[in-house]
Amino acid sequence: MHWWLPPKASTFTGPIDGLFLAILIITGIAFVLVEVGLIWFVVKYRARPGRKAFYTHGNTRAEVIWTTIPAVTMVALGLISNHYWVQIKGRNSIPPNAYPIGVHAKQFEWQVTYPGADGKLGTADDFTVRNQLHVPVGRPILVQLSSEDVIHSFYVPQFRVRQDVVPGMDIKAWFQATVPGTYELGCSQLCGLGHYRMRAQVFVQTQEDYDAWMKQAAQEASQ
Amino acid sequence: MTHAAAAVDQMRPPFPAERGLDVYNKKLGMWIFLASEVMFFAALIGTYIILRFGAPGEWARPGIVLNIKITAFNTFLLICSSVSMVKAYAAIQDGDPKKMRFWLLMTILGGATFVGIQVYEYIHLIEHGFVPAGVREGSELAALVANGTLPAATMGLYGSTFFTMTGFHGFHVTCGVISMTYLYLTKALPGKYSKNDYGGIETVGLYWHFVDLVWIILFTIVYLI
Amino acid sequence: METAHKRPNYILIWVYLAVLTAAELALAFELPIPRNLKLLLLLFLAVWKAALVGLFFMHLKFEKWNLRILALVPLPLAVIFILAGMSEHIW
Amino acid sequence: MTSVAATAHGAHAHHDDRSFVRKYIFSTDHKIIGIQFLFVSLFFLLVGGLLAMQMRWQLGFPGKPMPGGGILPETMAPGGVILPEYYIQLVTMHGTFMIFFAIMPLLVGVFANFLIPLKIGTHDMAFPRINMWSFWTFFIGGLVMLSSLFVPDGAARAGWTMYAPLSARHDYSGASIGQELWSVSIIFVGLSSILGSLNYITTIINNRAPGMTWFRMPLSVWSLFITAILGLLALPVLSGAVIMLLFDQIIGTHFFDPGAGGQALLWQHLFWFFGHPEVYILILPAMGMVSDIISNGSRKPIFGYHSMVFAIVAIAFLGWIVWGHHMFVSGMNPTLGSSFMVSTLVIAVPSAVKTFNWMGTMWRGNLRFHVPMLHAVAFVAMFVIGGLSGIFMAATPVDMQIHDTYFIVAHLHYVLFGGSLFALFGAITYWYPKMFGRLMNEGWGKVHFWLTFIFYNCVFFPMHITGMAGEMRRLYDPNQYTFLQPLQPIRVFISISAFLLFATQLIFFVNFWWSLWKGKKAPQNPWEDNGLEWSLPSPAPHGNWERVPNVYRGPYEFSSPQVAEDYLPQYKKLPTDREPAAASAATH
Ligand code: HEA
Ligand code: HEA
Ligand code: CUA
Ligand SMILES: [Cu+2]
Repeated sequence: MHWWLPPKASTFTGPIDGLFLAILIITGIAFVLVEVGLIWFVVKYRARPGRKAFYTHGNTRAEVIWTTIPAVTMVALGLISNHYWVQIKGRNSIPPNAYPIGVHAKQFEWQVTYPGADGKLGTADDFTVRNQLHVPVGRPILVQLSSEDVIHSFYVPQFRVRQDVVPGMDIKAWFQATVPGTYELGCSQLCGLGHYRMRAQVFVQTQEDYDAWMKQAAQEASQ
Repeated sequence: MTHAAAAVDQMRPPFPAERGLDVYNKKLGMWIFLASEVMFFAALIGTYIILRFGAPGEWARPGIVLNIKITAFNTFLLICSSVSMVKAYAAIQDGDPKKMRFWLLMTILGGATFVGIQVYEYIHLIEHGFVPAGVREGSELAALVANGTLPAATMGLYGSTFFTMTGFHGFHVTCGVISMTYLYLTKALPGKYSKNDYGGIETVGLYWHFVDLVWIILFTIVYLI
Repeated sequence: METAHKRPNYILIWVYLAVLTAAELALAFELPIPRNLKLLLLLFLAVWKAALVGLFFMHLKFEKWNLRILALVPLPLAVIFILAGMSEHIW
Repeated sequence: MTSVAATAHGAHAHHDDRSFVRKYIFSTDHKIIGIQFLFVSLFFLLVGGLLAMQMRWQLGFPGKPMPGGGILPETMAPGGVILPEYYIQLVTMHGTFMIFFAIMPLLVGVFANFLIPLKIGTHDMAFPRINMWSFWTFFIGGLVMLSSLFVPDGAARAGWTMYAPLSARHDYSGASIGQELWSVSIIFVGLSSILGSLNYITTIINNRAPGMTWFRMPLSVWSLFITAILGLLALPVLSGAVIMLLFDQIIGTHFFDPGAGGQALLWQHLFWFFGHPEVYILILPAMGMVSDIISNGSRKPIFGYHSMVFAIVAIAFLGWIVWGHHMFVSGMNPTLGSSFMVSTLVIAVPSAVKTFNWMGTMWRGNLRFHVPMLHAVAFVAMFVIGGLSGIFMAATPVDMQIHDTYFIVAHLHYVLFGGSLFALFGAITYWYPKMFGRLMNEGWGKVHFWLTFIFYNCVFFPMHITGMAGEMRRLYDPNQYTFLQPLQPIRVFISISAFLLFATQLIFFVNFWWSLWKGKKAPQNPWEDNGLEWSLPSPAPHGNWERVPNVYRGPYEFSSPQVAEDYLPQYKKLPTDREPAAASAATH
């Protein structure tokens, strides 16, 4: 059992976990300030017979302070987040050398199409495998998402990548895995009664392993 | 333009703190209701605009499916009924209930005719094969789709948005006709409206003009563009 | 009961509306101009007509500013919504 | 102090000769309508809670027969074992009942109706008959929704957000009548809200008592006013959207059907364009009533009244331009995502103003911890947790990881239960005497408060952790995923806490009913408060005042040096006070 974000296995983990931590610190300060303040006031100012409360309608200076500080913090946070957002999801964020993989979602399975030997989708040597996503490590992967029926969502927690798969739209997402291993691809958008079991295995392999696997899988698929 | 004293409002304290909006409750209530109606039609019209903007292909050119002539006449009719409504309002402001009754009746007739023509138009369209789901198979319009006069890819959206928008507009007109008839029978005929009390006429008038206004927008974006 | 403002000439507004409608029809079906220009002109005419109805028939022109604001509040919201929905298709 | 109560109806044996039906069923009295809303929506709260318990059973003990589940039909839970299709119905109906039929009517239906005329000093709503219809359309909507649980192929099952095309096509969701009934029911709810809102707005604008200027209105009234505007403008959008959804379901239109050019994301835009203002509908009234209660409990004027008002307005306004934060990873234009992120983050600012002003109100106060005050302080403490977790999700890159996980579930329960529901427990206890003429039991109220506070945190705080670990929402059985299996002990802990939480609510239930008949008779002003409603006897009589009281000051004059006692009602005339200007409605 662990108490933090899932293990890190892609290049997005750096900025996203970093931002998460930063926000945790900011909100943590606000949290402590408020909760400790409340408890303190509750204890200190509880009613005592014969005492009258301090009659005041407010204090402009205090209010200005606690308006500006959050405002400045939030704008700064917005700018920083946006910086990473543009790198992760922005229009031109997909690295040009990204390796394309087609992912077609349907109730309730993932159909993964590999580009075959030529490294291009939409050619004759493409082949499709159910519920198995193999990717080479250390290389940007471009997933081209399409859906057969309803909205699904492509989610690999260890990669910090999530993208809804919307019927009628061609959506591209990208990521770059950094640690070889086996992970799980989940569907994180309610898509019907089988939503909970719409999962696939993700294999992050070294380039050689991947190439070997692909050769074999292509052969199996063509039979 | 105030006549708070005219439509004496039981709910209103004899001397209000501030004079609120200085508009009697019924009228204020109607304006507020119209604000929500704007949002309702914004949802329908917005949907139409967004769907058409992002449609997977050309939209059917105006005038092929829909009968523009008869609808243009209908538009004119609604404009007329709007002016007759405002004439009724002006008449009662001047203290002329007879004239008011006449104009109110004209408004009702205009509105009812509008609805009648729209029903006729719907029947006609459906006969030709234009339905909310798009184009009915084997119909006259299906032939036009087949020969390329109408774009197959967007006819489904066309049907959905057309019937929903005009249908809900028609529903609003019908409600207007019903409430005006009700007021005509229970208030106007018994002579309950006067120079000093015409809140009902003004309020229903506001609704009626709003419905007209919506039609003006709908006519342009649905029939002409 | 005050009628401080002069009552607008309703018949004149009616004529305006009728003429503008005729203009719209002519514009839509007779005038050989580029589609986008046509679209813009048509929308302009529609808004013009709507404004006439709002200002004179619904006598917004003669109401106090706070009632006018009430009437106008929803419009920017609607516009924001439509623009956001459309932006989906311009990227 | 000769209070205005002397002029109240009740004071001179007012003869109320309306028949029982007119008085309690088809009543047009705003107080009765508020009470009708109270009973019906508390019932729906209970329904929502029962659905949650079944969900928690499945999540804590997947595949085990549920105790008492044997009575459920085969199509839902054969032998008491919950089926996947039943689980998603549970999620959907739990969210739907809680949002549309419990919290929203409790806050708006009950308290807007009950409080607005009493607090601004008028006899009733501007349009009492429309007000009655607002209740009955809500009631019909509720019955329709309830009935959908019993139709053969089951209730709606696409989440309370009803994402299309899952919701639009029966072959995708596997439910037909249930889905349609959901749409129909929501149309009724929309109508009810619009009718109510239009009443509240008109009443507040036009029917305030003499001297009740805008900036002498209690914050509860301010927040209900702004909420009504949100409801007025947001619900029609939902109605429009749901009508289109219904058409897609029954007459074959293609609004949300990508196969024929419709757009799946369009539904989300429409839904959240309504949905985000909706969540502020669910929190603003709570904030307003909490402000009243905290000021009362602290015996101090509210800190920064004007900025509290502007913060309400700012939250409401910003609420219209943030809806896209629910759609960051939906495939929406990422540039749009950036602007939605910024506007969302900015909402922290007015929320900060509110939070710190509540604390400022308590600072150097003379705090009385009556039951409503306990709930109000808990509201502040818990809402802040929910609000702060909102900041994580507002940051787009972080949302990519936590969207649609239990982190979101934790957030929404912290703001909705920790926020709205705590405020409601407080508010119900606070105004109970004015509604029913009796006080709720203080001791049991405190027991209920503390147990709720503890178990509530045990239920929802751990959800942050499972969410961070990646546990997705709306999963029938998270153990399908190997990386979620180690979290099962947490889920068991949550479930057990949830059962205890539910059991604790029975204390409230019993207290509520018991006090109706056996509670201590309430004095006129049990909390020593300043609002106009306390100038009336408890319960407040039909028609409220014979002649509405004059208002001489703002609503929060606690511990004013002008008087010996530590409160100074709005309606109390001091020798130095002048009568409010008797502006005649007829003068222009
Ligand atoms: C009462 C209801 C309510 C309220 C008030 C809020 C308030 C907020 N919500 Fe929440 N939200 C919901 C109900 C609510 N929400 C629901 C039901 C969902 C899920 C819907 C679904 O998918 O089913 C949701 C989902 C949701 C999402 C989508 C998540 C996702 O699906 O991926 C986001 C994203 O931005 C979000 C953000 C916020 C923010 C920023 C606020 C802000 O308003 C909070 C502001 C408050 C504070 C920040 C705390 C007080 C301030 C201070 C103590 C000052 C100091 C603070 C700082 C300097 C940071 N909410
Ligand atoms: C205000 C709203 C509200 C409230 C109070 C609750 C209360 C609870 N919720 Fe819920 N929840 C939602 C709103 C709410 N929820 C929403 C919107 C969703 C998203 C739905 C979706 O995904 O579509 C959700 C989803 C949701 C999930 C996620 C399911 C999933 O994604 O798979 C879970 C899981 O544990 C859960 C659990 C609970 C529990 C254990 C409670 C407990 O707190 C319940 C305790 C019981 C009560 C509060 C009832 C007490 C009764 C009374 C007090 C009545 C007294 C009567 C009289 C006096 C007459 N909720
Ligand atoms: Cu596919 Cu959930
Ligand atoms: Cu939101």
